[in-house]
Amino acid sequence: MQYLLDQVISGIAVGAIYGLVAMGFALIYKATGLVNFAQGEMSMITAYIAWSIAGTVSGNPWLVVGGALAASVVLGLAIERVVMRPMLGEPVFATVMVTIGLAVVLRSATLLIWDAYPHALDIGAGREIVHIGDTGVRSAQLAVMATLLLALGAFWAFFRYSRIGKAMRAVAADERAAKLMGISAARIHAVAWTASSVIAGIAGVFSALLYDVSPNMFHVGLKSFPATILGGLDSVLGSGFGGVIIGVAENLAAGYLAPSVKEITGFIVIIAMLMIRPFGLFGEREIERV
Amino acid sequence: MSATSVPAETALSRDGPQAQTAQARRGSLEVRNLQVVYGSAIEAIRDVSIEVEPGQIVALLGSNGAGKSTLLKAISGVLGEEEGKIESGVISYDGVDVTARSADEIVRLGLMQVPEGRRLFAPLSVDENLDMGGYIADTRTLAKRRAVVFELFPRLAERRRQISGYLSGGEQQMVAIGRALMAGPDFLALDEPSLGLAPIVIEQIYAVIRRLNRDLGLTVLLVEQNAQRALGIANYGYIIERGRIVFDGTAAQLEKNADVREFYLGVSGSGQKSLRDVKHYKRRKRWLS
Amino acid sequence: MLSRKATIALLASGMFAYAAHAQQQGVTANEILLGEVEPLTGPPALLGIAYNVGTKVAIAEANAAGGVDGRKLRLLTDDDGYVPTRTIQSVRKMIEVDKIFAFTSLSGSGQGLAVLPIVEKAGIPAMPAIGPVTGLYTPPRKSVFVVGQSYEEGMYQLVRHLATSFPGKKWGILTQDDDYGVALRTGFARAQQEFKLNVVSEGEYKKGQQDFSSEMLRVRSAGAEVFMAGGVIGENVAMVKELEKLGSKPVVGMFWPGRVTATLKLMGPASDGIYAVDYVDPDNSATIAAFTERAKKLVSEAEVKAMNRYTLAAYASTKVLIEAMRRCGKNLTWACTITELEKTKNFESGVMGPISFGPGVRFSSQAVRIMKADFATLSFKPVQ
Amino acid sequence: MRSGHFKERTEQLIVLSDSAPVWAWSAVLVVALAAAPYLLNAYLLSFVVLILITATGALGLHLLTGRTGLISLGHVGFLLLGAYAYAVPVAKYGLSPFVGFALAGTAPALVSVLVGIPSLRLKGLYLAITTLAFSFIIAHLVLQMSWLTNGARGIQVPRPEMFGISFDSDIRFAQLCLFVATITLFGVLNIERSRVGRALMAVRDNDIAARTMGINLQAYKLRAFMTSAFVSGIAGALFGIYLSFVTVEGFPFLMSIEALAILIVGGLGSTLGVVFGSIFIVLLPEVGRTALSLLGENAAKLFSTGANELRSVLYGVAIILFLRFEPRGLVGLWGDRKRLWVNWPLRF
Repeated sequence: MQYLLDQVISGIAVGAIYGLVAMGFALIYKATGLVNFAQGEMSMITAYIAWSIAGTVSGNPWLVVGGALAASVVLGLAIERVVMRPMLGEPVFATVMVTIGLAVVLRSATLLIWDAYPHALDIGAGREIVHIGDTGVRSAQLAVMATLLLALGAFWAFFRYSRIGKAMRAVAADERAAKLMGISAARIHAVAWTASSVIAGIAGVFSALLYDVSPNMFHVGLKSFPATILGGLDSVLGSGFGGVIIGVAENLAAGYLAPSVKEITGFIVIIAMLMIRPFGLFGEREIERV
Repeated sequence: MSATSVPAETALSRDGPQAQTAQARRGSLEVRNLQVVYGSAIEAIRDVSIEVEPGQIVALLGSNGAGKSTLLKAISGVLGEEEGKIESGVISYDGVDVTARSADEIVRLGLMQVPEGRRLFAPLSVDENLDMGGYIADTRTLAKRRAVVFELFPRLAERRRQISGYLSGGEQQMVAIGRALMAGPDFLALDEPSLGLAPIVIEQIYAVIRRLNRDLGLTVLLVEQNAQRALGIANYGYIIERGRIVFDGTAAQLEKNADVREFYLGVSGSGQKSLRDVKHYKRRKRWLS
Repeated sequence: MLSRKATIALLASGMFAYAAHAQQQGVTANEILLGEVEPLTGPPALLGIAYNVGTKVAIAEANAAGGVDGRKLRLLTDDDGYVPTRTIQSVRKMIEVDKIFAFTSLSGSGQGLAVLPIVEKAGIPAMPAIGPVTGLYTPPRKSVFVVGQSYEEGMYQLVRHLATSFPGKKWGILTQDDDYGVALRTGFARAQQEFKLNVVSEGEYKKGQQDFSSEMLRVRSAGAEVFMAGGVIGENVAMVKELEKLGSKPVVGMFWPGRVTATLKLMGPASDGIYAVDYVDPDNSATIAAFTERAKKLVSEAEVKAMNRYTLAAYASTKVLIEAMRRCGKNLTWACTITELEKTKNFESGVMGPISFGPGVRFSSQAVRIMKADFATLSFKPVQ
Repeated sequence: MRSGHFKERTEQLIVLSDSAPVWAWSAVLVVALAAAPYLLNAYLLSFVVLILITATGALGLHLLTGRTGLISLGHVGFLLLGAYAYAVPVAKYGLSPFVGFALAGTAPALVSVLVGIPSLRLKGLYLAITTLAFSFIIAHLVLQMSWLTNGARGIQVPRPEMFGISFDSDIRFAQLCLFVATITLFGVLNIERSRVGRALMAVRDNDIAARTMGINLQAYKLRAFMTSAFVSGIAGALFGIYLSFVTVEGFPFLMSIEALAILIVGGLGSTLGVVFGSIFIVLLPEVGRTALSLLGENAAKLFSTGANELRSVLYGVAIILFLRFEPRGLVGLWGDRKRLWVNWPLRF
């Protein structure tokens, strides 16, 4: 029983990271209709920036977090403005390919600027071991779970109540009609990219706290992708939950079956789910009236 | 219905009644010698000039593919979507050159379009669709305008929380018009509002259009295939064929014209159409352009 | 038409490359061209860059001493990003276009195996030493010489040491799902049989994995008292930190690719007392200190910083090659170099045990040493 | 260059080409490619071989994604299967290469049915994801079934000997690849102008409308999957032989992405584009290498150990810039040139 509990709790902690990255995927998909293949790389870059800041301010957690957030905002805005906006109105395929090119650039730039060694992100917090009953978790694990909950709440309110959130849904539904309403798609895209970059960055920093910064970090993008599909490509909140489900499923598969199954658990879960609901657990079924 | 029209006018205009009376009426549109090309190869519109005066209802008639929707897209600044480009010509709205303006700037100037096929935000509720129409307005104004829209279309008030994609075609058209009104426009361009609707629903929609024009002073540019219906409420009309204006005149003139009667209103002079007549008309059209 | 133009261009350059060549390729009156292919980009750059520095040190040293029979050595380096197709392209290019004299590296183990047929056919001397897997030297290829030790043997020695030091314990092992992992497991299996180990937890993980929570929970719940961490760097770090979190303190053993200072820094105090195995000398030994001092004079500061155990592997392997070339003197040919390499007996590189080849022996099996991590000095110290 | 040429009859539209110059140039190209192995050095030849194999594999994907509109993010799975389906019987059990190639085509084709069946329900990206998932599961199974596949150890693959010809030399192997690539190209062109090909295009452009026109969607989608997998499997086998060593690691996920990149860079939906795209993507890293080496040793020193990463950055930037300025791909660029020629100086 304790074993199961341990597996589930650590699964949720991993899943929370997947969830955050997955929300970033869904956010961009919803606003722009694109799958951003550079999501994991964006997360990695922010983590590296956080590490650089941590090295110069000798581990003041607030400075590091603040700096990383600012960096992720700049990164998101810059990518949207410099790379994505010129592609506005071009075929979706070509635009998705651009994000793949972007991924290559960011990945190599990380190694160009920093190095190939893994490094510990030390912000003077996050590594303490906290005991919940008999289960030991690191404080950063608790923090990432709380952050996911917070992000879920924040995005729920954003889409429901904020004008820009509703406009984002409108753009997702019909971009030209949204234009006719005076909604500037470019602005919505900028908001989506920035928000996505910020949550990816947060996930990156947590991941760095828990597993060090390393040039392998971009894998989190591919790992989180099933979560987005599980939750529904266009469902930001669903993707967040999807991450947790995948995280727990992975841990249970590795814990009870064999560690080697872990890698494909997420994919098996989504194939099974797509057989039942072809548009994701929380995705919106395309409304087609003929 | 007419009893509530006064507050409606107050709420819908962007500057309130004072401004409305103080200034000259807004909502004039002038398109001069417009040429639009798609994909730098296909010419969709050539040398088109139309003029809409404030407070008028102007009908733009034409068959499928004549260039009606292209003209509206050019006016609203959304041509770029399909690789369309204005090669030459000028569009001015209320004396402002809007040829190169972006869609949101044009909306801010008070020109709203109700696109062909409604194009609602299907997964959004009716209320949220209306909110999006008033994207450029502030919250207080939105509440007032929403009341007006619900007054014009009581049905929408009942359905305000429903997902708009699941509404009937008529209701969707109401949402589309209501959504446009939320921006508080002076000028409304409607692209085939009767398309695919039952006659009784068309009747209702047209009643509202007339009311918007008469009671609220909105200028209306009505793009239609349904010529009879459109000329029934229009002051003036243009006929566009293969990207060119081939005929224009007051509604009465248009209705009297033999060719228009024959090809747009389905009334033949002799009662029988002969091939020779068609050829004659085609030649005339070419000559006119 | 593009393809037509490209074809013409290719034709032209192809004929160009067919220009006649005089003596052994890569050797001119005052220069000898060497080449190496290794990952210089992406995460595996960690070992590629360090290896490259080792080769450079060996070459700089030889050049400082007047070169090989008056000829200066020059190194050509190509990045393959650890992708076999690119390794093949690079190796072909170096042989056919750049006309190098010999290879000082053929990238990692899988990449090395992929290019082996090309190298063998060309007959060019090659010294792959990044991933000295068995397939590189069994069966022996005439021109391919491997300095190092197989992962299988290294693992066997490590397990043997731990099995005798900690008899009667329960064992756990987690390895990577690639050829490196298979090799470790094979070595482990041999020791397991020999010492009748009680293995309670086994598993594989996907290369590049970050989170090891479920695996380590498994290891703990199985009650493993000796745990073999079969990762490279990041994976071993994650495993050890996870065990720390779980409050589980088994004896941990790990392998040479992870035997770098960075590992200890990342693991923190939990790294203290971890066992490791390697065939190059320990970090704090006098030989390595001397090597580092020499290297500082020969390569840039950034390159000194990039050094790790792979630098030593490269240095030793390249030094053997240069020595063989030197013995050939004026008559510097592939045939002579291969013969001289074959004659290598107890050559002292200064950073590992003596190196020897022989007729039909293309593998210099280096003695391994068991080491133990010392967190206080961030180094691995030999046991006993 | 011909101008003002219009196709007025169906026969003209579906014939491979009705233009004598096109046939003539194609013949020149084939002769040039056939002669290339004798004229090029092994290094340049290896690019030709790589382009031919890549083009074959990409043509497989093209049938599925370019022609039928079903996006696959997991085509590397078919390549991997093809490579193993060849390597296991030939290298491990000493069977004839003919058996190997036959299996390299049929095994992926059969497995593709398993992937194809879900595709009947899924659309767009959701389908793309199942193919992605599938490629990971295939890789996993190959690693697990080590009794058959040698697991992570991989299989050494010798060059084949068929029709009494040994393909051991680079020249012979290049000819084999040329032969396969040419057959595939003609096959794909032929499928396109057949009933099946037009049906596939109809599925791509509007599957609901296609269904109403009596096209059996499920059957056609499955057929597209199977043909695509078959062709890719053969390419996988060739790639395995080229590598001389088949492992899961030799077929990274990135290859799926690169295959898509080829289609998009070439111009989605165009068969000619696949050929252009393959050449572009295979040679692009080499261009970066040359560009950097032109900058000379100083540049290399300036970036020290980072020079190679810089090249990688340039590779990414080149892709981005290319798509930014020519989103319709190389074929679009080609078409522009042609149109300019035909229409000049009258634009409309």
